[in-house]
Amino acid sequence: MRKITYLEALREAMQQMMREDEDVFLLGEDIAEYGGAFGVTVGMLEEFGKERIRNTPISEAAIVGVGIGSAVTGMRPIAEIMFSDFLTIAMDQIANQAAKIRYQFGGKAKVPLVVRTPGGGGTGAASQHSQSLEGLVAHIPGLKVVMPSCPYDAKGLLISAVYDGNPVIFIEHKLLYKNKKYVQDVPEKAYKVPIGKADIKRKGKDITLVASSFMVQRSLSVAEMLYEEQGTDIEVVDLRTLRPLDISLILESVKKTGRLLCVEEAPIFGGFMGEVAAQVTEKAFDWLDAPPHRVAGRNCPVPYSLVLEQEMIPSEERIKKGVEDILTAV
Amino acid sequence: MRKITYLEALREAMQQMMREDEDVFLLGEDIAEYGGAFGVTVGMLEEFGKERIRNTPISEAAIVGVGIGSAVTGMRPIAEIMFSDFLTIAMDQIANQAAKIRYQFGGKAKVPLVVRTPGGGGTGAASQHSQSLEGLVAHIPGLKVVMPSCPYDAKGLLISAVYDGNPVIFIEHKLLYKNKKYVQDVPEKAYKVPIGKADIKRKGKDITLVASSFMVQRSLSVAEMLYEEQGTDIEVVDLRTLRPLDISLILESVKKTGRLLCVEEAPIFGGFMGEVAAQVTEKAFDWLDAPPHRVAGRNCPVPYSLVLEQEMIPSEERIKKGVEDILTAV
Amino acid sequence: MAKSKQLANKQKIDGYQIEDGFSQLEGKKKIEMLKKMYQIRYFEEQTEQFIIRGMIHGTCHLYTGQEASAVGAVYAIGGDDYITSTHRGHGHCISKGADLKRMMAELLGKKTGYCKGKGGSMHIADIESGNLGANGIVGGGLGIATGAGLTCKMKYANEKMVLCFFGDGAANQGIFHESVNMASIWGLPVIYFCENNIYGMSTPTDDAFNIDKISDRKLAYGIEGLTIDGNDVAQVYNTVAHFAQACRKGKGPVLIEAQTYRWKGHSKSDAQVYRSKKEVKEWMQKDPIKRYAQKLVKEDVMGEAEVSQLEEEVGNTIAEAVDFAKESAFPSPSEVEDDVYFVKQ
Amino acid sequence: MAKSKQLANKQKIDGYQIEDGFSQLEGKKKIEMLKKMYQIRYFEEQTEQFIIRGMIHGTCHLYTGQEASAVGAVYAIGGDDYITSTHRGHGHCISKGADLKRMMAELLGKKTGYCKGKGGSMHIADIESGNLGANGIVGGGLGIATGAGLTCKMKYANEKMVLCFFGDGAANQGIFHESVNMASIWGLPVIYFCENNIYGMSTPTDDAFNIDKISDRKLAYGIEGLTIDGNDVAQVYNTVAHFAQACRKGKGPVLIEAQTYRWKGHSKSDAQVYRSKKEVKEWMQKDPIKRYAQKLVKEDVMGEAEVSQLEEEVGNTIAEAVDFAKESAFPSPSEVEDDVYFVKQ
Ligand SMILES: Cc1ncc(C[n+]2csc(CCOP(=O)(O)OP(=O)(O)O)c2C)c(N)n1
Ligand SMILES: Cc1ncc(C[n+]2csc(CCOP(=O)(O)OP(=O)(O)O)c2C)c(N)n1
Ligand SMILES: [Mg+2]
Ligand SMILES: [Mg+2]
Repeated sequence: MRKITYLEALREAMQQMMREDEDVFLLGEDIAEYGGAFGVTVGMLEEFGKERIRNTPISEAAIVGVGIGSAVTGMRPIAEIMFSDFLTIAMDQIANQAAKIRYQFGGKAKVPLVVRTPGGGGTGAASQHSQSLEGLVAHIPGLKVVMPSCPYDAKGLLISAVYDGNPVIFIEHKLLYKNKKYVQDVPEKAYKVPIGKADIKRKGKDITLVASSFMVQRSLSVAEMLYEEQGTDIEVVDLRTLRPLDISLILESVKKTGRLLCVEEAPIFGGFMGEVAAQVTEKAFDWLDAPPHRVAGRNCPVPYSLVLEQEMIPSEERIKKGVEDILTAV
Repeated sequence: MRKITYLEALREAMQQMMREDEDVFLLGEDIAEYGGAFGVTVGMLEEFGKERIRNTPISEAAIVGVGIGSAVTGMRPIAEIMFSDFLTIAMDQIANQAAKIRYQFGGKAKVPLVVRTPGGGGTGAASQHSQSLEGLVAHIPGLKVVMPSCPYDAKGLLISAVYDGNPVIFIEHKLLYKNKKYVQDVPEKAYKVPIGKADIKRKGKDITLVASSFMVQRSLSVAEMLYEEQGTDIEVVDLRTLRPLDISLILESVKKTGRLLCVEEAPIFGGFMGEVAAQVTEKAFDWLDAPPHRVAGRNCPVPYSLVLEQEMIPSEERIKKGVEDILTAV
Repeated sequence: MAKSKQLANKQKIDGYQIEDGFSQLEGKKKIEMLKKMYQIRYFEEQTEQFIIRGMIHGTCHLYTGQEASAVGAVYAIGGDDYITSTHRGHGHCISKGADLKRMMAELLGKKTGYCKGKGGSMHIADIESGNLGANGIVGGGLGIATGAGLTCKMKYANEKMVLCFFGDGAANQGIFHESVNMASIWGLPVIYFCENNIYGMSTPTDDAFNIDKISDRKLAYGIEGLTIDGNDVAQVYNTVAHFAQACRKGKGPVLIEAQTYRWKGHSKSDAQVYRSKKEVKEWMQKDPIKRYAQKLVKEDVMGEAEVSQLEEEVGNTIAEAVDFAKESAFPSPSEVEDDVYFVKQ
Repeated sequence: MAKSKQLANKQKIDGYQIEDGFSQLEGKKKIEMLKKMYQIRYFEEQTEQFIIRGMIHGTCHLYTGQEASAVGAVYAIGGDDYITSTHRGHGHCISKGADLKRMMAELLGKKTGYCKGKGGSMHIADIESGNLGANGIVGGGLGIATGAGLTCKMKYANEKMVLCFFGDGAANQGIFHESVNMASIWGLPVIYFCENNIYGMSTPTDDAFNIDKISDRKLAYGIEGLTIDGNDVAQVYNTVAHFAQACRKGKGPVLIEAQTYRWKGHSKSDAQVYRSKKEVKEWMQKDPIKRYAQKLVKEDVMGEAEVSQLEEEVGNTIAEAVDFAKESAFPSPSEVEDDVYFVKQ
């Protein structure tokens, strides 16, 4: 096997599906010649042509709406929203149309639509280009929400998403795309990583860290660091899928370690990890040696200036401190 | 004092502010002759004229956008979104513009905009007209989110909202508007109920129920019922404001009762009460005699048929069972 | 259907030369169209009765008065073509061939309904017959229709096309703008069919638009478009047939504005303070069904007795649908979380 | 300003008779406008240097090549009037009188910047000077501008008005449609000023529109509108002044399309595969600044030496701004949650 980046894994997944299946196509802003704002689709226009690598005007609501309509009538569109912040522009299409069509029609329609979109900060793109809005979509019944943290999962989850038969909001992370630090062995053949299954990215026995996307990588760094420095043995659970949530794996881990720290890039208040913490408390109260805690984004928009942005988004230091606080508690 | 309905309280608040303050005006769909889909603004066109009771085309994004622009330049608009489900159409305006303008401009702008909108189900309006989407907006830094449960609070909170100086999403409830069961003594004069303060709607010592909006009324019914039937003494905390959350009042109550049940109309998964449960666990773990639980909407869109709708939305029976489960736990 | 017709004599409609394919239809077809119009009318009258008697949980938007528009348009496209509908969708749905029994059952929230009681009036859909669904969001069908149009182009080389119904009110939603523009630049086979019934809820088009003809919005997208009499079933048929043919030839989308009027209040709870009884009465005098029936009688397609017989027949069908709906069972509460997700078998 | 002018000789621009108010401006004013254009150009050149040297955290969208458009338009409205700007906002901001020091400081993420380092390039605003802000959302300013227009109408009887900048790409967002329609039916004093620089990121207008002139979208809203040469500062000035006057008279909004071109890549990371070097070069030959400077020299408003002196002056101002920005302190991490909410004192 060869090591490839997260971005390459995503592109390869799309290329392979498109070679196999005429119904798969892409639509989005500047995905053709330009190859997408982050270059994920670079070169795909040349192979698949502009009918299937479909450049759109700047019309996010219609991009998703068109995705829905084509999905319901038999295609398998992959719509790209250039930044996940713009999901808000298409939120009616996502939450009121894509998510509800099947249910409100009594189970008589399928919406095999994937909306790919990069989330997260760390690029100095400020308040309207750096958000982590997964909590908004994960709350909507009818949607699935996937957030891969590494190349292997990225490829396998994207293929699963396209063939899931349900609308999937597939949130990528800008800091993962090209970073050579995160390259991985990725099988050349197409394969699936199941949606709805979390993954233990590092086994440990002292405390469970639950995270998704880029925060998994940051949690893993902290885990290695703390293991070397202090022998603390952290188990890192990568959610991979926020909805449906693999609560049983999380519970298993927490029952083993007795301690839970949720790590989340989004502002802490009202974020998705509240759900994880609440479910764990509801279902594993007696196994808990300390209350579950969350290390998450500050309660503000993502600021521009580097010093502020680094303060807003959970740093390794903050995660480390979160771990230490729980371990010293009780 | 005279007893008035929730709807009358809201209308009176708006009338009084508009008489006093030229800058206050309303905009929204069918709010003029028609008086709004639920009749909240009936009669106001006659008193204030169509410049200030401003009927709009069906353009939710622009309704909020225009609200923002007029607020930033010195007006105090009250925008009505006919059903809270349509907040999704204006979500970019709400989450990326209204919420962020002040912060991203370094504190140098004010957005005194109120978006009034009815949420909730129970009217047979099905999946796209019955949602409880407060969780989506409560997660966004820069917004305040208010959900009154009774006429007194409705009037006082709306006046506070208009003069708060920040964008406030003011979510009303369709089942509260005209129901004579919920009429209350409401002072004729204008008054404020502070934003950010929860309220104990019933004192009790055995368990804390936290709810907002219509679920407060339902929780109160259950409290009375269980007190009469079994002597169980329930404390009902009405959040009134979801953001900023009055966590200290909740903690005080939970520290007293040792038990927490959150009651929420929205689908349970990823809903706002996850935040409340998580915060309580984080901050009052040692006071808890049982894990906090949530009784909430089922994980599906709101269905049409009465039998299904009643099953989806938390009923008195379900709340009762939730209370009993916690009390018998441990 | 429109495809196979010989070019007949042409009519000038709002500046376009439109062939009169309608007059060449078989009598049987013409009568079938009248029957559909009666079905819509009687279905809505029955629905109104249910509303009055409190048997509808939720709201309903009646299509009464607009029958020529749905029937004329849907009959001009093929059975395999798609439609998207609106909150005021019963007429579109019936025209596209929906089973009245299952529609009625849905309105009563029964398990035998089109949506198993989960959708109600605002969400009736029948994907199999090409009806991609009513929609509770004003403008909600526009994006979907455009996407279906893309499928038609990519998968069916424009042999299939899409008829997208929406109201005058919906034409001011952002999604209208984005969708029509996209269909235009991509040349998608979509007929955007705006039913202008002069009001969006209580708001007259005069207050919501600063233009005389909604169809003039075609100029913003570089497409064809025109305004027609939506109460003249033949004119609607001819116009839609004309542009359906163009769609199939890859000529791209079109914007048709059909002028019509809704006889009833906007929904269950409308006191109609925004319009006069006189105005309503005047429009009722222009009853599209009576007008069409008289035309068929005059043209000797059918006799007056046959018309009465047809009405009676339709009445019976509706009565059967009512019986079916009433006798059907409610869904079980245990089904509430079913159908949220597609699950592979 | 435009208000007080005498009617001068008129020019015909895209079908409209527009008075040539520009030629009647004092020489001082004309030179000031040139100076602003240089300020924009040099500011962007400096910004580009920062980008190349990795000193900009985040992205930037340079306004280089479009200077005539911002300067001409902003100078034609009054100091009390509002503007809304875009992601490519430096030019609008400078034209409206922003302090270059605080702008530069913002780009470097400093506490002395317009947004205390919280906003960066895409969010510079100066409410006091009537600049309601750049916007990272394409189309994000359209709703806000319309709302500001409503304030102008309700509170200032149209004495104030709004100039709303947006790009060709933004004209396909739903909010464009909804906003312009609302402004039209309410007669709001808003100039919707579309800077058509032929690309929305990599997408040429030819691929995103099926019409020749974006200004033809006026027909969808029943308003006035026209297409002008956005690289001719005098023409921009005259056109905006003309319609600003109409706005103040309560004649409602207008849609101006100003044709221009961006010289640089879309943003920091643009390889520009979507256009040829030749095309860029051709447009650079039509440099709006050189063109304007030559005009002023030719008309004897200033001499060539004065132009050089002006350039030098501007260069110094920029250098000062750079020093200020570099010397300024970063915000403290402890401030991160400040400024989220307005708090009453
Ligand atoms: C997005 C959205 N906004 C508002 C409503 C409430 N509403 C339902 S129908 C309607 C009027 C629609 O007018 P039009 O499109 O002309 O259709 P008509 O009712 O006249 O058939 C309104 C405002 C809605 N359902 N969805
Ligand atoms: C809602 C939204 N969609 C997409 C983007 C990404 N984006 C930033 S600028 C831009 C192109 C805008 O084109 P145009 O409006 O013509 O302005 P120009 O860049 O040419 O000045 C795009 C697609 C964005 N910032 N916001
Ligand atoms: Mg209408
Ligand atoms: Mg452009």
